[in-house]
Amino acid sequence: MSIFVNASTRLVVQGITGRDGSFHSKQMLAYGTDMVAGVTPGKGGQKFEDKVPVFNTVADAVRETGANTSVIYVPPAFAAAAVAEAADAGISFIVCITEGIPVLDMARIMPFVREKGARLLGPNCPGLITPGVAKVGIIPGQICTPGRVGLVSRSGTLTYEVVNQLTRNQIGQSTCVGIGGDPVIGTNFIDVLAAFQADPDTDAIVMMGEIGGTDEQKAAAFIAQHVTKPVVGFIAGQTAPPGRRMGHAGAIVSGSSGTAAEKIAAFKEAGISVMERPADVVRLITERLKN
Amino acid sequence: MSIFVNASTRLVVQGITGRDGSFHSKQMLAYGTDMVAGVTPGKGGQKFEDKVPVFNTVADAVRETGANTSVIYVPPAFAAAAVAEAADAGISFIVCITEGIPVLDMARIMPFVREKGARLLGPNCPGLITPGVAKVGIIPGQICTPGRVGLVSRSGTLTYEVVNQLTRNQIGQSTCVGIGGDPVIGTNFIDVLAAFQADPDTDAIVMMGEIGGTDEQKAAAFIAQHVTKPVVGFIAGQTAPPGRRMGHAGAIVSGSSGTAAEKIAAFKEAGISVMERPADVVRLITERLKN
Amino acid sequence: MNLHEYQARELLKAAGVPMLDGGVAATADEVHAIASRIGGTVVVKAQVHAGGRGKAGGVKLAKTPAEAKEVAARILGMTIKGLVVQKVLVVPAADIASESYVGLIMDRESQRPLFMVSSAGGIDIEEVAAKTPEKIHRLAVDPRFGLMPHQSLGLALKLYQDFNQVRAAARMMEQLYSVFMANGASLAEINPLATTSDGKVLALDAKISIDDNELDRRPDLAALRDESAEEPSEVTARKANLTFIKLDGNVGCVVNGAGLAMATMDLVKYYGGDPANFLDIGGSSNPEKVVNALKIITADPSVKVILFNIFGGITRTDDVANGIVTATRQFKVDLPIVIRLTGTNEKEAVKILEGVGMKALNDMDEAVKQAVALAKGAK
Amino acid sequence: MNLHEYQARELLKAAGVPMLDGGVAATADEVHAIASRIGGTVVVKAQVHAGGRGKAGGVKLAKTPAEAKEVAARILGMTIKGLVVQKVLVVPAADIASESYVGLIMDRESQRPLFMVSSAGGIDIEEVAAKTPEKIHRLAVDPRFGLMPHQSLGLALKLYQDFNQVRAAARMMEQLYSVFMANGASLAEINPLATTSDGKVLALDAKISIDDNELDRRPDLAALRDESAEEPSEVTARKANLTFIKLDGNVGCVVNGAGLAMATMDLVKYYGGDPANFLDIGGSSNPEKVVNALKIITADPSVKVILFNIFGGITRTDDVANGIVTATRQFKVDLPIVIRLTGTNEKEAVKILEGVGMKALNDMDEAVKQAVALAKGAK
Repeated sequence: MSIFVNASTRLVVQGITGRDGSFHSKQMLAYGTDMVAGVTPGKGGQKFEDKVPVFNTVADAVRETGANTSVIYVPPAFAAAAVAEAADAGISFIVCITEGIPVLDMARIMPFVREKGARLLGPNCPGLITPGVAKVGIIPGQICTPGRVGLVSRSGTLTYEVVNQLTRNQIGQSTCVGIGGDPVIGTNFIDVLAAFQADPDTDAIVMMGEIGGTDEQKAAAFIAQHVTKPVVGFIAGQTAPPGRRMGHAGAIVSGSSGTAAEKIAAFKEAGISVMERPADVVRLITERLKN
Repeated sequence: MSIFVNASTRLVVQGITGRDGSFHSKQMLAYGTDMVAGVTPGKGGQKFEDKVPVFNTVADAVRETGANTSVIYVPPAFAAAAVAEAADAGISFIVCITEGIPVLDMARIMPFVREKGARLLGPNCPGLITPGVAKVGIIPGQICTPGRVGLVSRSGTLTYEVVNQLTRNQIGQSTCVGIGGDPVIGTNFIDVLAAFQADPDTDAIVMMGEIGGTDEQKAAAFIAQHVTKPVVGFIAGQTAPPGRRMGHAGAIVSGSSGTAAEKIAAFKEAGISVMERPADVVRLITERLKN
Repeated sequence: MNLHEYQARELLKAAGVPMLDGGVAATADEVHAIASRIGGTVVVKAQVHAGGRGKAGGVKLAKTPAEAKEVAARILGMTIKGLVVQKVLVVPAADIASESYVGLIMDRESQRPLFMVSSAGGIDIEEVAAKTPEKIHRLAVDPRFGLMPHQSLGLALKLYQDFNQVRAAARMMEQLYSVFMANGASLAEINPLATTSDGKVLALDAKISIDDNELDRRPDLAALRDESAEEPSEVTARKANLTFIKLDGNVGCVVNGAGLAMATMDLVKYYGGDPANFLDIGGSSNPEKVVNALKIITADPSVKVILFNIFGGITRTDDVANGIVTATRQFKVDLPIVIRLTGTNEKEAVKILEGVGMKALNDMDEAVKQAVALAKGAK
Repeated sequence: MNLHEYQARELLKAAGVPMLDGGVAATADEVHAIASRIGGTVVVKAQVHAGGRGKAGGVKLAKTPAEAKEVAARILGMTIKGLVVQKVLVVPAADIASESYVGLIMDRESQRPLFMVSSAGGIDIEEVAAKTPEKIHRLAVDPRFGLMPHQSLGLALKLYQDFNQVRAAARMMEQLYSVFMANGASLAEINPLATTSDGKVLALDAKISIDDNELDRRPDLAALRDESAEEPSEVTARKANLTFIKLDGNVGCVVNGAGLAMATMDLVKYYGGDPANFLDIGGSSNPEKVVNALKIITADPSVKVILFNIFGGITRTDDVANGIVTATRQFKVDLPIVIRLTGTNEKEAVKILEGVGMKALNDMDEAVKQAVALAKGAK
C-alpha cells in the first residue's frame, strides 16, 4: 500500500482558486488524485476546471463529497485557521503547504487538531505523494515512480533531488513525505517512520535531515528501538555557518546539540547508512536492500 | 462505603488561614476528617491549629503529604485559579465552597479540570459529608448520622434541613452531597446519582432540586433508565415568582421549561416519590425502603 | 446586571461593531439637539430594563427635531413595567431591508458561551424559536480556542447569501464574542442585526447583561449601574448583599440560602399563608446583614409577621442571633418575630436570644405554622 | 526580528513590568541631557543586535553627566561583532543585591512557549545551564489556558523566598507572557531580573525577538526594525524576500529551498570548492527574486562563478529562467553562470535559456563539479 494517502483518499483543496492553489490543483488532477472538492469562501457554487465543485466551507465540502483529506494553499495569515476548519469538519488527514505562518498561530491550533483526532502534515512542507496513486501537495509527480522505498524529509527541494536520483535508477517509492521545517509541525520524523515500519509495502526508508534541533537524534533513537527495515539517511548543512543564536534561551534549550556532525554520529549509532551526498542514495539503498 | 470521600480521603484545605477557611477547617478536624495539609501562599511553613502543616502551593502539599482531595475557601476572584491549581497538582477530587465566582472564570477552567482527570464538586456548594468518616465542606456534622440513604441537592441549607429530618428519625446517610447552583458546576445530579447507584452501601436516594433549568428533568430521565434504587425527590420554588428573563436568548435556550410543575411531573413519570415539604422525606423514604 | 441599550452600544462600538451614530439624552431639549445634529427621521427609544418597550409606547419615530422633542417629552417620565424612563436614546431611523438575530449567552448545559443566530430576527424572535426552532442555529464556543474564523463564517452563512454581508456579519460575531468575554457578560444580543436597502449590515439594537460576580473586580463596569432604573427596595437589598424579591403576601421571610428560602415560602403557602418576599441573607455570616434584612422587611407595610428560618452551615446562627438583637436595639420592630435556628453554633445563638427574652424554635414546620397563625390573627 | 533593548523595554513597560526609567540617545549630547535628568551614576549601553556587548566595551558606568557624555562618545560609532553602534540606552545604575534569569522561548519540542527561570541569572546564565542544568527551571505554557496564577507563582518561588518578591516576580512573568503572546514573539528574556538592596524586583535588561512571520500583519512591530543595525547585503536580501548569509568562498550559490541550498553548499565543498554564500530564493516563484539574487551575489567581489541549483516544485523553473534572462539584460554579469534546472515546467525553462544561448544542466553533481572547476580556473 502506502502511508497517509492511498486509493481511498478523497481530497479537498483549501484555497483552490488562489495562484498557487489553482496551479498545483491542476497538477494534482493531472496526476490522477481523486480531488472531490475545493474550498474558497465566497466562491461556493463554482466549478474548478469544469469538474471540481467549489464550496464556501470545508464542512460543506465534507458533507457534499465525503472528502477525507485536505491540502491547504491559503495565505499565511489565514492558514492556521484553515487547518482548524479542516479538523473541525472531520477531515482526518490535513496537509498544509503554506509557508510563513506565524508560529504562535500554529501553537494555538495544534491542540485543537489533536483533540479532533486529525493528523496534520506541515505546515511549510511540500506535502506527500504515493506514486501512481495520489499526489497531495507540490512534489513534482514526474520525478516519482511506484515502488517500495519510503522517503521522509524535513526539506522540500532536497526531497525532490533524492527522489529523482531514486527514480532515475529505477528504485520506486511507496510514499514520499515532506514534514516541513517550521518550529511547530503536525507530523514529525518518528510519526512517519512508525508508519513506514507498519506499512507492508515499504521495504526500506530514506530519511533526510538538516542541522538544527534534535529531531534527527530522536528519530535515530526511535529507529534503533522500533524500526527493523533498513534506513538510509542524509544531513544537509555540514558546511553551513552556525545559525544565529536566539538569546540565552535558545542556547539553554538546545545546548550544544544541532550540528551535522552530532546528527550523523547519531545516525551511524542507530545503524543508519549515511549518504555523503544526495546521489549516494542509490548505492546505499541498493546495498541495504540486498542484505 | 460511600461516594467521593471515604476512609482514604487525605484532605488539603486551600485558603486554610482565611476567616471561613479556618472556621470550617476546625470543624472538619473536629469531625475527624483526615486533614493532612493547608495551603495559603506566603504562609508556607506555618502550622494550622498546631498540627496541620501549611504550604505555599498545592503541589508542595501533595508532594509532602500525599493529599488526594482538596476543599477551597479562597475569595471568589482567586477561586477558579485555585481549582486549576489543585487539578494541576494531581488532586483527584476538588470541592469548591466559594460563592460568587465569575461564571466565565469557571467556563475557562472546567476543560482544564476535565483534562487533568479531576472531579470538581461545586463551586458555590456546601460540599459533602460521609457521616462518621469525613466531612469536606460546610455541612454541619452534628445533623448527620451514618446510614444507607444517599442525598444529593442543588442547594445548601435546604440539604441540611432534609438531612436533619432523616437523622432525627434515625435514618442514617451514606453520603450527603451538595452540587451547588451556579451555571457552571463540575458535578451534576446525574454524576452523583450514578455514583450512588454504584455504591453497594447506598440503599435509597434523596434528590433535592429547584426551579430553573432542566437538570432535574435530565436527572429524572437518567433515573428512569439507570437507577434501580428507590428515589425520593423535592423541588423547591413552587411559589417562587418566575425568574427575571435573560434577554431573548434566555427564553430561546430554556424554552418553557424550568417550572416546579414541570419538574415534579418529570419526577413522577420517572417513578420518583415526590415530597410536598421537607418533612415528608421521612415517610417517603421509609415507604420506599419497605417495598 | 443589565446594561441600558446605550451602554451596550458603547461597548460594542468600541469593539468596532457598525451601528448608526446616535446620542443619549435625559431631557426633551437634549433630544432636540441630538435630532438636529442627526438630521432626518430619528427614533426615540426609552432606556429602561424591561422588554416590550415598543409595545408599551416607549419607542417612537420622529420626522423633525421638533417632533423628536415632543415625542421625548412623552416618553421621558413614562412608566414601563413599573420602571420610570429616565433617559432616551436618539438614533437615525434606518431603512431596513432585513432583520436577523444574533444572541450569545452563557449556556449551563454546554458550560460554554452559546451563539444563537437566526435570519428571522426582530421583536418576534421568541415566537420564531418556539414555533420553528429549526430557524435558530446554535454554536457553543470553546473558550480554550475562542470563536474560530470558520465558526463565525459558518454562523454568518446562516444569515446571508451576499458574501460582503456574510463577512460583515462574521466580523460582528467576533466582535460580539470579544465584548462578551472581555466584560464577563452573561448575555450579549444584537436584535435586530439589520441590512439596509443599500446592503449594509448594522446593529440596530443591543442588549448586554454583565455577570454580577464580575463587578467586584471591574469598577468600570460596576459604574454603569443605573440605580435610578431599579426597584428601590432591591437596590437597598443589593447594597446590603442580600437577595430580595418583593411578593404580595404578609409573612416576611428571612432565610439563609436560596433553596431553603424557596422551600420556606412553599411551606408558608402549604400551611395556608402568603409570603411577603423572597429574602436570602446568603452564605457568609455577618450580623449587619440581618439588621439590613429586618430594615427592608419592616419597611413593607403589608408585612404582619417576620419569620426567620436559619439553618447554620457557613452561616453561624449566633451571628444571626446577634444581628436580631442589634436590630431590635437600633430600631423598634413592632411586628411579631418567629425565629427558627438550628445548625452551626446553635447553642450560643439560643443563649443570645434568651438573654433578651426571645425564643428560638428548632423545627421548620412548627415555625412556619406559628408565623402563618400570627399573620392570620393580625388581619 | 531582534528588537533593541530599548524597544524591548518599551513593550515590557507598557505591560507594567517595573524597570528603571531611562532614555535612548543617538548623540553624546543627548546622553548628557538624559544623564543630567536621571542624576547620579548611570549606565550607558550600546544598542546593537549582538551578544557580549559588555565584554566588547559597549556597556559603561558613568558617575556624572560629563563622564556619561565622554563614555557615550566612545561607544557611539564603535563596532561590535561587525555592527556599528548607532544608539545607546542610558539608565540609572542599580544597586543590585541578586540577579535572576527569566526567559520565554517558543519551544519546538513541546510546541509551546517555554519558560526557563533561574536564581543564578546574569551574563553567565549559559554556563550555569551547561554546567548545572538543575539550576534552570522550566515550564511549558499551554496556550489554551495561558499562564495560570499557580504556574507563575511556582516559577517565582524558584527565584525568591521573600513573598513580596515572589509576588512581584510572578506578576512580571505574567506580563512577560502577555507581551510574548500579544506580539508574536519567538523569544522574550529578562536578564538580569534583579533585586535591589532595598528589596525591589526590577527588569534590568530585556531582549525580545519577534517571529518574522508576524510582521506582515503587524506594521507597528515591523516599524521597529532598525536597518541601520543590520548587514547591508542581508537588508537587501530580506527586502527581496530572499534568505541570504554571506560566507568566505567564491562559488556564488542560488538555490530554491533551504535544505537543497545547504546540500548544494555541502556538495561544493565535497568537490573541493568553497561556497560564497547561502542563498535561498524560497518557495513561490517570481522572476524578480532571481534578478535580486543575482544583484546581491554579483555585488560580492570574491565570487568567481555563479551556480544555480533549482529543483522546481512550487517554484516554476521557467520563472527562474525568465529571471536569469531579465537580469542579464538589466545589468552585465561578467561571471560564468552554471545553471542546473529540473522539475516543474523544466522544458519551458530550457527553451527560454536556449533562446538566449544559455545552457541548463540536469544533474546536480555535474553542475557543482563544473562550477567548482570554473572557480578554480578563475583564480
